[in-house]
Amino acid sequence: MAQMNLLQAINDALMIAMKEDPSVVCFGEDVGHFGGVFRATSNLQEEFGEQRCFNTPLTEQGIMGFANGLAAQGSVPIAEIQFADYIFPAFDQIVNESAKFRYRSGNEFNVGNLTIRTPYGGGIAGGLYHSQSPEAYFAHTPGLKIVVPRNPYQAKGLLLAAIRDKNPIIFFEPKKLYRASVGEVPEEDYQLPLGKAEVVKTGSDITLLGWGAQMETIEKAAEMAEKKGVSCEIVDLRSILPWDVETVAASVKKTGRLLINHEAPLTGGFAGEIAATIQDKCFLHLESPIARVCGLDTPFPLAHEKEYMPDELKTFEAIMAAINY
Amino acid sequence: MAQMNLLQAINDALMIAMKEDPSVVCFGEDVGHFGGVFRATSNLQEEFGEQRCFNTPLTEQGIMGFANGLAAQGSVPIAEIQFADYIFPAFDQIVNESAKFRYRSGNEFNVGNLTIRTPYGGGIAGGLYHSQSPEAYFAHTPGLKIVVPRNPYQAKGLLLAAIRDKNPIIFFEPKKLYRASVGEVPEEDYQLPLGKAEVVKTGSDITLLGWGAQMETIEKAAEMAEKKGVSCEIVDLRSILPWDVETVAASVKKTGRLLINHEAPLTGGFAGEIAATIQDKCFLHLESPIARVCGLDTPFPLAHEKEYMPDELKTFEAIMAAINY
Amino acid sequence: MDKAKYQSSRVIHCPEFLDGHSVEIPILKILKQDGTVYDTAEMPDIDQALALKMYKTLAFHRVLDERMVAAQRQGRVSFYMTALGEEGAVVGSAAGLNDKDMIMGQYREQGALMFRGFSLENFMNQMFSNELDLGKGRQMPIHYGSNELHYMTISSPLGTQIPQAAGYAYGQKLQGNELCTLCYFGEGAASEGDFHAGLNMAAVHNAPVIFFCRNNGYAISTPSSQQYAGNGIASRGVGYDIKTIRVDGNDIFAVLKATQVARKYAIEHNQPIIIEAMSYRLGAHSTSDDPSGYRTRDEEAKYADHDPILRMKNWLLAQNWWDETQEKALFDTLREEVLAAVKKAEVIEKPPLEELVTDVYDDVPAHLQEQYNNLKEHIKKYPDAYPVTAGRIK
Amino acid sequence: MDKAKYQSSRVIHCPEFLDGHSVEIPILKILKQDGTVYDTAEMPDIDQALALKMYKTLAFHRVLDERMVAAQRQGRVSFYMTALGEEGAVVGSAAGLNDKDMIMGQYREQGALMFRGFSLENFMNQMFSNELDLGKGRQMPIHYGSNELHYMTISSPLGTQIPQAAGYAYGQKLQGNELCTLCYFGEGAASEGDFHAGLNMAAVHNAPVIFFCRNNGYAISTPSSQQYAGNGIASRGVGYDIKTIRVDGNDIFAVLKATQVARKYAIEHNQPIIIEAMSYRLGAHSTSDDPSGYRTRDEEAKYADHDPILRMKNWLLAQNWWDETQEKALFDTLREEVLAAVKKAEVIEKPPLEELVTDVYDDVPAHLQEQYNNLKEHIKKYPDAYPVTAGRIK
Ligand SMILES: Cc1ncc(C[n+]2csc(CCOP(=O)(O)OP(=O)(O)O)c2C)c(N)n1
Ligand SMILES: Cc1ncc(C[n+]2csc(CCOP(=O)(O)OP(=O)(O)O)c2C)c(N)n1
Ligand SMILES: [Mg+2]
Ligand SMILES: [Mg+2]
Repeated sequence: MAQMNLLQAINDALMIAMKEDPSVVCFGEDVGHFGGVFRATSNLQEEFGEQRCFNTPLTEQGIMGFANGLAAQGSVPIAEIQFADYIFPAFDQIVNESAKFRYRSGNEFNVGNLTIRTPYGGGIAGGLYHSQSPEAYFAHTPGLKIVVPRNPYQAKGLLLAAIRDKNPIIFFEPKKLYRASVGEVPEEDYQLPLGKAEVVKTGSDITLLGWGAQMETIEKAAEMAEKKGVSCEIVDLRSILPWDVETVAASVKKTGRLLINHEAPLTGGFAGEIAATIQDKCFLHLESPIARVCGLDTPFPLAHEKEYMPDELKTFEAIMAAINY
Repeated sequence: MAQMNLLQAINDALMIAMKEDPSVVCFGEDVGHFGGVFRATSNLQEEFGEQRCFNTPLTEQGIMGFANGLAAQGSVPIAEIQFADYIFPAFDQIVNESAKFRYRSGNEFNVGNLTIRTPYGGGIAGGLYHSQSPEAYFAHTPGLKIVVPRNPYQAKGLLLAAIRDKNPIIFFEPKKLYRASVGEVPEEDYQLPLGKAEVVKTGSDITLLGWGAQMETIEKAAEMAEKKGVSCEIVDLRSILPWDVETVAASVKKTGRLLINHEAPLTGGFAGEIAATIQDKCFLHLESPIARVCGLDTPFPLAHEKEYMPDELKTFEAIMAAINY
Repeated sequence: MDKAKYQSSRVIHCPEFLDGHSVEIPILKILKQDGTVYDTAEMPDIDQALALKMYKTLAFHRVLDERMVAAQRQGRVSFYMTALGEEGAVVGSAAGLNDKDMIMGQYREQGALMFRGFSLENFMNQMFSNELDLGKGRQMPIHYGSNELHYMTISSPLGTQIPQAAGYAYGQKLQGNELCTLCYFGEGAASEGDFHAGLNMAAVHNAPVIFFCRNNGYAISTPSSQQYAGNGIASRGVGYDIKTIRVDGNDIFAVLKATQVARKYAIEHNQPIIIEAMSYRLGAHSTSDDPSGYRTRDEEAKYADHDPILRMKNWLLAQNWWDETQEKALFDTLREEVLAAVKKAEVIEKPPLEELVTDVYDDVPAHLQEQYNNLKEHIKKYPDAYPVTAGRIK
Repeated sequence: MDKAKYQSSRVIHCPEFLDGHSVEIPILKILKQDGTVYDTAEMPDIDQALALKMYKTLAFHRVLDERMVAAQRQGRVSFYMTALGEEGAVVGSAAGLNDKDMIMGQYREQGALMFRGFSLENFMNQMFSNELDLGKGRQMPIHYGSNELHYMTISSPLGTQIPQAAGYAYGQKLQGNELCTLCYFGEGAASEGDFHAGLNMAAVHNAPVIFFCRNNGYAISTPSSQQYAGNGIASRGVGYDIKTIRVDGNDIFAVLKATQVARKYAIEHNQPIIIEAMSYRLGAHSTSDDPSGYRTRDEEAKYADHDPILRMKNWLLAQNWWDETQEKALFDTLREEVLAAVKKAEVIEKPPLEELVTDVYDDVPAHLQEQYNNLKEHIKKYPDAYPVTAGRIK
């Protein structure tokens, strides 16, 4: 075991994957010699050469088109999009191409080797274009997998699983935690399962569900609620697509209440999908409406970031409202 | 009043808008002399000249970038995307630019004059790329409005309102109905309200909610259910964003049940947002889980289109399941 | 302040502008319409076997296109696209490749697939989306693909294959297998942002890819004069520093020659190449289109005289490698075969219901399995409403 | 088979390839570093008033950049971007326009806004996202914009303004007001698909837009040699048939001249123009960047000798329009003013809570009003947690 921050854990996973398989190739804007603007790809070019780790021209649609071709060819591309806010020029390549490659060809071809890494979320005073959480935009797309880790240990294990999984995956990295989140991480190779939520803490009164950086918020809110005598079960969804309905439904059947928290705006966010599914699966068990504590239906602001965010206080209030419904 | 099909109603709305305001400009792939591959823009170039109605090069991101600039300048662009399946190369221009133009500039600039027209949906044996219903991809974007008409009368009135509204709007046209749906349409200028759902038929046992071409499916299913003694209230949402929570909630409070139907895949579709909101607003009134009858979580198929679609039989079954819950 | 390789730029003290006329773009022609070869022309590598294989592919192409347009009119298939008048550009370029090179097409390149031996049955099964379709009945007619023949399955969104081809070729280079990728696209698709991204990526990262533009004058109703202002697509090669050549697309030898030279260069130097083949889309855009809405019969007639198939036939006749008897026999046989194949393919069942949910992922995930199970039960309850699949559900 | 205007293409019978070397790109230089003008140079339209206005703008620019980098180090602003070494390219081009022409920038063109008279207070209010910021505190520092000054608010996503500029200029043409749009972008942003889309749209639809590329050798850490393989951005003008000129970007007269000529041409002929200004990003990409990770001090030192501001000063001195006393006084005053403005702006309150929900739409829709009401109640309950807004909520 070693102490690593989230960036180091990701860098470590990339090192392992590139060492193990010579067909793994890492690229993106500033990813080469410089190691990426956040330094997640540090030393990869030194270690594995310019052919396997390189800067691309500044074109997200080009990066993803190139990555799709490389994956179809049998190489294992790990493409970085510098900020999740800049993934949209590549939306067509991801949603119409990556996601549908296998299906449309009857499995004659596939891009299952593809992994897309991208930092997402608020917390760095980034305003509209360095703060977005676009997971829900992709979650409406059969054929993609979407993964979000909450800490260094999760990041390394989930990223290694994502790289080896035979489906195109978007791996959203909570950039707010890149350096802030530090923890014990095994130095060896290990994988954590995709498509499985994790019950982080058991409880009996309400299920609190989230992913990525918001898990910390949820934990803080749970602590506040516990002081008021509310027993919270905390679940980290980890995979947004496909998501683990079973674990969430089992938890809600037990607690009778569900709160979902995400940074992205409320309307059309993934909490809506979860709430819709769970009200169906757990209708007779629900003691209060499923609560969503999310970003406001505005672009991501700058001066009012604190006000916009689904923070622990808002989450706590929503827990108490659910309990007292 | 005149008999018009949906295409004629749209063409008529465009004619009126262009005649009224010399700053209205229509463009897109094949939109000029040819009048568009579906002929929605027929005769506009003849009538208003090549400067105001023209073919663009084949680039959706270019069309939308150009349209954003034109709208910011004060002209009134009506941009056509030939098929909604091909709107994704323009995703960045729409989601990061059109939607956020006013907000990010503190209202120094805006693209409120912008209207995007695009045919969507199945029913023409179009397979993966001539059948998609991508409304939910955009519904997660504060700053956009989204409108879907169900018939010629609605199409003309809603399109005129959309063109004149001071916000960027995506107007999804149900291409299956372009020629199939024929009805009485006033020849004069009129507008229908944006952001307002319409109760198409009142009933007492269950609310059936949809938009666009699926309204016909819902109506057929309702007829079947009525024969079994179930009284259905039918609501056409019309605007997906912002959507009319009030009308839907009022209906559900009355009927106690809600079924939502859309062609797009279930997961992450807009039915999820509606279900999440309504289970919250109407928790104590719901007598059965909110039902979603949607496309499967697959790309849009060809040979199995019938099986994929949320048709009247699946809708009818879901109505009966809700009633007998 | 710029790349060393362009160091020697001239200093001026009064403004001077470059534009589309700053570079002249020659056009390569080898074969004349009458079947003779230009005096000074450098012939491509071609022997009798290859020549006859190419010609038979052209004939098959012409017959399949003819018959399928008829079949579409009769309502037997829902949709079709011909390559009328452009067959030479596609067959000529396919013939210039190694059969293991990857081909990524736009949709009008069935000729390349024919050249590689995709069977008539395979074409038919795809068009009828029956259960023998390699694509499992999921895409519209003409969206062929074959892993075995290194022909990437066609995808309708335009231009997306261009950066993909750069990536594919980069992977081929990494693996050092001396293969390249050829990417076809229309002059219309070349307006997409993906074109710029793909060519630039290929040039910067030295990918052995041949970008083959079929410039046929139209993108549906939009003439190339409304598609770009420059001198075709070839003029863009300058900006990417990609070796670029324009050829007469109706001259199958010019196309073959250019492709052979391009392939050799691409692989030896790990470099992309642009080939722009000038041609004319003689038919409608697709069976859904009617060109009389946007161009004149006169214009069409002018280009009909440049038929690439007739041109190659004239040459073959002159070589005494072909005669009119063989010609008639070939076309007669092909017509019969195609008709028989239509009849056979159209009665083959559609893929079973399972194929609606397979291949979304490598495995069918739980939520999709649940949707499938529910659907199966539903169809069992209403078999008449789902005639395509109901009969075969257990 | 191609546009009539390129009819005369030469026929060849053996393959010949074009590439990046097929066209030579001259570079326009007027002013030498020592302040003298090249003998044969054609000077731009410039008088003493304009010259001094330009120089004062440059000085203001240099001082603001210096001070704000310091302010960022002190933690007073969160972020800043200088244009060190590139000021001449931006101020020179802005000076070549009519003040009513629209400017669409990327982010490193504060010089153009300064030239148009955006006040020091306006700059500060934006950077401190206080309630006087025209942008209402919504974007990161340096995302300026002003409707009054026809300077489009900066948007972080790169390249998006390029097709927008084409559309804006098309609208100006439709209205016949004899104005054009100038669009700035970096050589990095020119790799985006939107670049291709925008230039092609402008060329096909004859929009009076000047595409002004600041080629400063880097996109963050990526040198231009890894950004493109061609001869800079100017070499792309050929492919779009857009009149194109490359200038020494550190030569403010070359830039001014090119812009004046370009503007005249653009408006008279309704045509786009490309200007590529060759320069060097002497500072870090932004205050978040450290160039020592990707380039040497030696390299930087080489370019420091080309300072455009010093070059203009040398010329002014030679004209006797400026002296060292004025120089010192100007810089001293500017430094004081900027410091005072920082102190003033940083204590102004942030925008009130309402501004979180306004301008999403023209009106605040019901669902957002509800979210706002809930938020207000919540903040009232926990005022200490939301110090920025709590104090002003009624
Ligand atoms: C992204 C995208 N936009 C629009 C279309 C609709 N479309 C299909 S073919 C076509 C014209 C293509 O023209 P070109 O590239 O010149 O090829 P050609 O048909 O002439 O062979 C268009 C606009 C599409 N398939 N994909
Ligand atoms: C679409 C998009 N992708 C990535 C970024 C991140 N980014 C900001 S500036 C920059 C480099 C831009 O370089 P260039 O265009 O040459 O301008 P310069 O900074 O040299 O002035 C990058 C990659 C962005 N802002 N937008
Ligand atoms: Mg074409
Ligand atoms: Mg740069």
